[in-house]
Amino acid sequence: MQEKPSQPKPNSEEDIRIGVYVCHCGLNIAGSVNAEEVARFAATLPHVVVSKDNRYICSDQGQELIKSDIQEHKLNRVVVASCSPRLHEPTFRRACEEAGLNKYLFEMANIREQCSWVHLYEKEKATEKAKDLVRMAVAKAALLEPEEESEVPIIKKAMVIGGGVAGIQAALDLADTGYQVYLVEKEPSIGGRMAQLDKTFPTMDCSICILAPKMSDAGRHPNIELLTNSEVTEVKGYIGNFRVKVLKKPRHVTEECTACGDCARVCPITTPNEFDVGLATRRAIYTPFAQAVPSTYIIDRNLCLNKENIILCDKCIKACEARAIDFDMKPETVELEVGTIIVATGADVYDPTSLANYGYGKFPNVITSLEFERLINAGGPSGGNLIRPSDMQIPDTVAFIQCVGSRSDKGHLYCSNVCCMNTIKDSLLIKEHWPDTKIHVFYVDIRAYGKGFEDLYKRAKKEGVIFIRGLPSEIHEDRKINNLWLIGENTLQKELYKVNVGMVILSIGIEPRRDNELVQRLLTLSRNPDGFFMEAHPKLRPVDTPTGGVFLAGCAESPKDIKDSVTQASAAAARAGILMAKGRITAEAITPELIAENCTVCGLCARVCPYNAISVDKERKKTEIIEAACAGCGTCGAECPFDALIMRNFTDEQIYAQIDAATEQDADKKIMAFCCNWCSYAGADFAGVSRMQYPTNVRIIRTMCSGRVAPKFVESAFARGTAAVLVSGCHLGDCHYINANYQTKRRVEKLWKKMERLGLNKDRLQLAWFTAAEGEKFASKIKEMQEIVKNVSEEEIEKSKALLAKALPEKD
Amino acid sequence: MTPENRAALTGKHFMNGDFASAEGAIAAGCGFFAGYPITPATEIAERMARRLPEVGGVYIQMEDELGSMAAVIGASYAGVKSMTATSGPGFSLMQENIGLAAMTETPCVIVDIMRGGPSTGQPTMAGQQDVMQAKWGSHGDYEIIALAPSSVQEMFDLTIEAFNLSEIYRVPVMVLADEIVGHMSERLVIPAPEAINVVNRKRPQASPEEYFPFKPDENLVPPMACFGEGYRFYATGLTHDERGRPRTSSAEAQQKLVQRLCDKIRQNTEKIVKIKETMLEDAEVVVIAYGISSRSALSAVRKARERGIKAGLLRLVTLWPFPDNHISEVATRVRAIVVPEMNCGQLVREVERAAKETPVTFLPKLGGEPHRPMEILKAIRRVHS
Amino acid sequence: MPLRIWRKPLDADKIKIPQAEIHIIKDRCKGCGFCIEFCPREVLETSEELNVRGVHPPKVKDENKCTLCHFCAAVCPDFAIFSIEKDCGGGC
Amino acid sequence: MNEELLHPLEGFLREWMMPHIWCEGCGNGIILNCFAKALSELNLDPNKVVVVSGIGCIGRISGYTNTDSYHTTHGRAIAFAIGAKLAKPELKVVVISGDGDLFAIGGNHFIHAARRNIDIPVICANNFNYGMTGGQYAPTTPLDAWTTTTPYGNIEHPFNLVHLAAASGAVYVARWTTLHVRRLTESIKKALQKEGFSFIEVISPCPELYGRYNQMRTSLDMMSWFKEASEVQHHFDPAKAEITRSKIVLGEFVDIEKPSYGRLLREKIAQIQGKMRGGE
Repeated sequence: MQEKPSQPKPNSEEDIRIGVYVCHCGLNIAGSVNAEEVARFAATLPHVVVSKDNRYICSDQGQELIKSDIQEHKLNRVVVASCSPRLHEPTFRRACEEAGLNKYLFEMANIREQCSWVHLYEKEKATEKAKDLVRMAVAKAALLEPEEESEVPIIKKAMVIGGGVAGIQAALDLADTGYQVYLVEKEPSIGGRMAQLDKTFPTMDCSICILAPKMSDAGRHPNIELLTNSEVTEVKGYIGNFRVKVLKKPRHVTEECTACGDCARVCPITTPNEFDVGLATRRAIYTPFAQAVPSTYIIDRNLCLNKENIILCDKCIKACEARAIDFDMKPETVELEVGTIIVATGADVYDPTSLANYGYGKFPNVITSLEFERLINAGGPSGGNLIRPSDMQIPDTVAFIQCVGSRSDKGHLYCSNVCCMNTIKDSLLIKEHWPDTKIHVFYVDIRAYGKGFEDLYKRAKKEGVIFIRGLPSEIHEDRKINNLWLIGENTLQKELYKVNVGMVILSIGIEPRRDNELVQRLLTLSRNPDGFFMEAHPKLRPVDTPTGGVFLAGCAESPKDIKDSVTQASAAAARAGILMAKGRITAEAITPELIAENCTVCGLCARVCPYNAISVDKERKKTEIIEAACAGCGTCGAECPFDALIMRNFTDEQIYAQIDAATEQDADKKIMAFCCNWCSYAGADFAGVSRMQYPTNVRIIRTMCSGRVAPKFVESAFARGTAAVLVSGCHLGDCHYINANYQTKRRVEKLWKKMERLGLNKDRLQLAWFTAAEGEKFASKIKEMQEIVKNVSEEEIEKSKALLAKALPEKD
Repeated sequence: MTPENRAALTGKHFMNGDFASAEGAIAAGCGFFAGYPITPATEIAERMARRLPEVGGVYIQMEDELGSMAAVIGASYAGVKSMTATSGPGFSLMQENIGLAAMTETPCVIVDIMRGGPSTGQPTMAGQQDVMQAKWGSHGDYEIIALAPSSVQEMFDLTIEAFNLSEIYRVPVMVLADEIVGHMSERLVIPAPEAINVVNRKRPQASPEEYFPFKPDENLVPPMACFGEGYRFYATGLTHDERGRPRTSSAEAQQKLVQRLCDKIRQNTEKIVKIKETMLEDAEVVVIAYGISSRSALSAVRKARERGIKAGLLRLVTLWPFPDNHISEVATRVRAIVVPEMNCGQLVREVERAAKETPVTFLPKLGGEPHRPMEILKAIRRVHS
Repeated sequence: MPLRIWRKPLDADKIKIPQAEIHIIKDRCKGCGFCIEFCPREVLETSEELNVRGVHPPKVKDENKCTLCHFCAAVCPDFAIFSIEKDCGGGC
Repeated sequence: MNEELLHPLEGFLREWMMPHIWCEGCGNGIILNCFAKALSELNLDPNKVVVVSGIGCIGRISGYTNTDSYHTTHGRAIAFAIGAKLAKPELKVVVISGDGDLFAIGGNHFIHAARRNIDIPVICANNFNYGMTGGQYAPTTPLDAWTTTTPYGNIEHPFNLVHLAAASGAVYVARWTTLHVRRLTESIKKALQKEGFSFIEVISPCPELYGRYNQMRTSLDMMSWFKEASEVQHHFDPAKAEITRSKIVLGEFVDIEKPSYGRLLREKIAQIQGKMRGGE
């Protein structure tokens, strides 16, 4: 597997030569941290031969500086104190490599997100903390070893989950590039939400007219396999090598179907058609809409009279000349092997029923903007006539109400992005068909931010659409004629209004799909508090997810219009394409190294490994690590009682060194925080990005997963006199290593018991779960722990030092 | 499926009795043979297997004689003259559906080449032991017709006769030949087809609506419709009325049906029966014989006449129905009757019954050899003195 | 699609589902109850009356629910029930 | 509701034989119903259809179909049908009989007819016992089941009829229950049009006898057994399709093409007669 690195390992301390570079990041760091002072301090640390501060060390000349120093001063370790390693570690690692230094000999101190930005007003303390962080980094750096990365081949096939416009676009792009694509769609047809729309803004072209060709392209493309009426049920493996199970639910109609519709004509069972939001009827055997792809009909077995295997009604069978009806079709699970996955699962729309004051579901003439799309559509249930459900008459006055379910504690707090322009588009459509219609638009703000949006807005105003700022507080119905009274305050004129209209259109927002949680679990993604999927980095990796090889497109990531969805889809396809084009991926050298002579083949490691990446053969007394399957969480290393597993780049020694460094000065005032790379460390970064202030006495040690945190680390932190320890990871169930954080939970609970037994205050050890978005939660957790720290007595500290001394690694 | 004349043989031939019977069947218009190989009847099956396809007929070798007889009935109901051929053991198995054929009044011919029984007995030796089984073999009351050929020529002629009778009376007709007649070869003259009298079953005159498949004409025989002719009739082995409706618990229906099944033969006995008389006019002693035995009897009678004894021969061509009246009449004219049979005494009982006071001497013969003329002559002289 | 579907479809009145006319030949019925048990729409129920055989033949509970699938006719061992399309001259 | 109106299948029934003799809830009536339906849907000329049956309850069916029909002796239905079919190939000769008749006393005819691939559809009503004689055990009676002649439970292993038919050479083999009437009707239509020997096993309730002795007192009990236990699996290995209380595999087990006896016979005869004409 792992041939020894070409570069000679520094074998004794003398050889270690560390260069430290402290970044100002303009004023981002220098604003609250005295970078020069930190650099001067670093120079005093062991093994440090060069220490410099620099305005922008990530800039080209900054990197050049590092490179030339490596040459000139024969540096064999580099430490950069700047932003989060989640942002720039790759940049500097590359620089090192270019200078001939193995990239695993580089270490970072995060003095921006986790220092300067969160301690904006405490310059001294922030500077002290920065020094500590550098001290920790240098201590770890001294123990870094060069590593070789192993390469894993990438399967040159992709899966796109979701067949809306984003999914279709992503699939087409990948297929045209020449990759085999599986396009998995839950519904019987691809097309998604866009298929329901009449026109698209700002260009006002016909939605289905531009979508249908793409749909049939996807249906016909030799490189695309459509799996409609199908759901992903299991995803195993890792970037480049996913093994996916997809459940194909039976259509009960075979490909022989000619879509002639004879079956539907004779089917005696009718139900409201989902596609027309219930405004039209479909049968138990049906096709969702005229342009559906595949065009094959489908039988809704929940409605069909035929249950089990007994055919009670055979009308469709008899009507079908192609003999395409097959009630014996069974669900089948297909297994796919793909290298990359694009999540384009889309979004739901907000159901306004809960907003009682608008009377949706009570007043027939209050409709949603989605129902409007079907009514105004020439192919829709009313043949394109905007009719009032109450009397089928075309109203002479209508009102649009904006932000229904958006930007409000009733519904969702976020803006749904598309509703403003959609309403403007709708109002123009009405004007186009029935110019005399009086149109009111009640809004909070009009957000016409995109290309051509403002023009459309202006046009609407010119056409006489009346825009009134301030949403109605309530709607009353005129029982006789089912007209509607809108009552509210015009917040510009500061006056109350009472408007009578024939029809109200609720401009409903976009919300995350209900099944996002399932998708999240399947692919170990993370979601923001609103419930949309999180990008790996909001700026620099906007379509990547924290899970390698998985990308995002469309409304699954956040509400967006068609153009943005398509743009993002192409981006995701490109990102996936890049991976597959390479054909191989280098696995980070963070997998464990087995020290055979220490291993007793006890099998504990295998038991906790979430990936079954360790095989233990008790007969042949052999433990083996399957590198390709290992994701490097380190849970095994934490579990091994015999130090038989060395977690590369996160070794026990390195972590002990960080602990020692952090606790060198007034440990009894400090919080030692172990953060997992994906959620809690990212959460801490997010706190920094959002400038959330919290006490300066926390010292964060990053591990890939909280599962890496061995109890002995916590104990030695206490043995070193630390006041409080925080162990944190992703929320249970969201672990990026499937379920490794359950081991964390188990271990911490064990530690609490032990502390109780020893008569120590167990509150000093805290366990917390953060998502990458919960910066707020992280900050307040630290504040909360600050109280604990205050109350920890001298004796308590001493007691724990004494009782846990044996936890300290014996120094030779 | 009537045979194409081209395929029917004519003229003089030298062949064995089994083959002759097969040729007779074809000449009579038989289009279907179902059977199961058994000695000494096998040659009939072999001949039919070769000849039927030539005349567009069907030969099928069934899995057993039960099936053979059932198939023969099926073919007959489909409108094709059909037959089977067998010997004792197979004849026993056929009895089940001979009963069905009788009950559903099915025209069909069963050639039984008699061998020595009981059971497997003497497959290759002659016997006349199925005479009573032919009459009483199946359960219940019914009548059949049985003919007893004594020469190769008769194997041909009587097989035709058998088909004609079965068609006329809608009844299974048996050709009871013995192994010797079946296996011996002699001269056979086959007339031109047009010279051969072939009779076909009576067809219904009634419309399908009024047609009752078991409603007899004045001769007690119902006209017969066949499958596929639009009559959509129903036939069952259960006791049934004239329409065919099962009447399983009606005494009246059973009485009416079963009585008629018997009467349609009994009341036509005179029409059916064939007898050959030789030197009977002034005879004081008469030998009554059938099959191969009648040929020994003939030379015995001649020898007796040489010795000045007025002997005569009465050869039964028809065994069933039994010619009671004729035998009684002859009995009144003679002093004694001699009956040679290749069994322990079967038909002799019928003779005794008909002969009343006239003494009847029975000459049994077992073991497969026919009577020698001298044995019969001895008996003649004994009863004459 | 999460939008609650609550309206009567606009075309609800235009959709023509053939109306059924169910015929029961009471005296043929032997009362096995197959037609009642296996009707997918629970159109039938046992009647109170006794037929010539002394069994309770089925009777129609709700003819409007019948979709004319004819399963009752197909599963009846006694040819005692069947349904035909009601001729209502577009009246129903 | 006017009752004058005739049942749509009335024309396929021999009106003067109705009503049939079968018990309440007996599956035979359903089989008759499906057969009549199949005839009407195929609109075959009823004058060219011959229904042949053997002995037993279902044996009476030939009395009820408004076609030429013949009710044979115990077990001989197939043999009789062979005679009729070979004598008049243009007829559609169908055998409808019971499991005892076809597979005990008539078993020999069945396997040989299948082997010969005679052009005859055989529809077997399998009610797991001898109904007509009062519920004695049959070659299909499940192990341990109770009948009047297995008062201590059956110690004989039953036939798996579809396996037997397939092994004997049938070109079409299907199994349904009297609850699966649509599929049964379709199968009958298929069998009627199929060249060669086709076999359809119909699992049929006998509540009066088999059901009564085996904890299924009513026909509904038996039908719900069929409903619960049945699963449709076409082209399933017939060898593995034994019927158990918990599982009855239904479907089309065999559907292959093979020259039939009738075709080979006609070819042979044509060939021989051709030679003879040539001979002149």
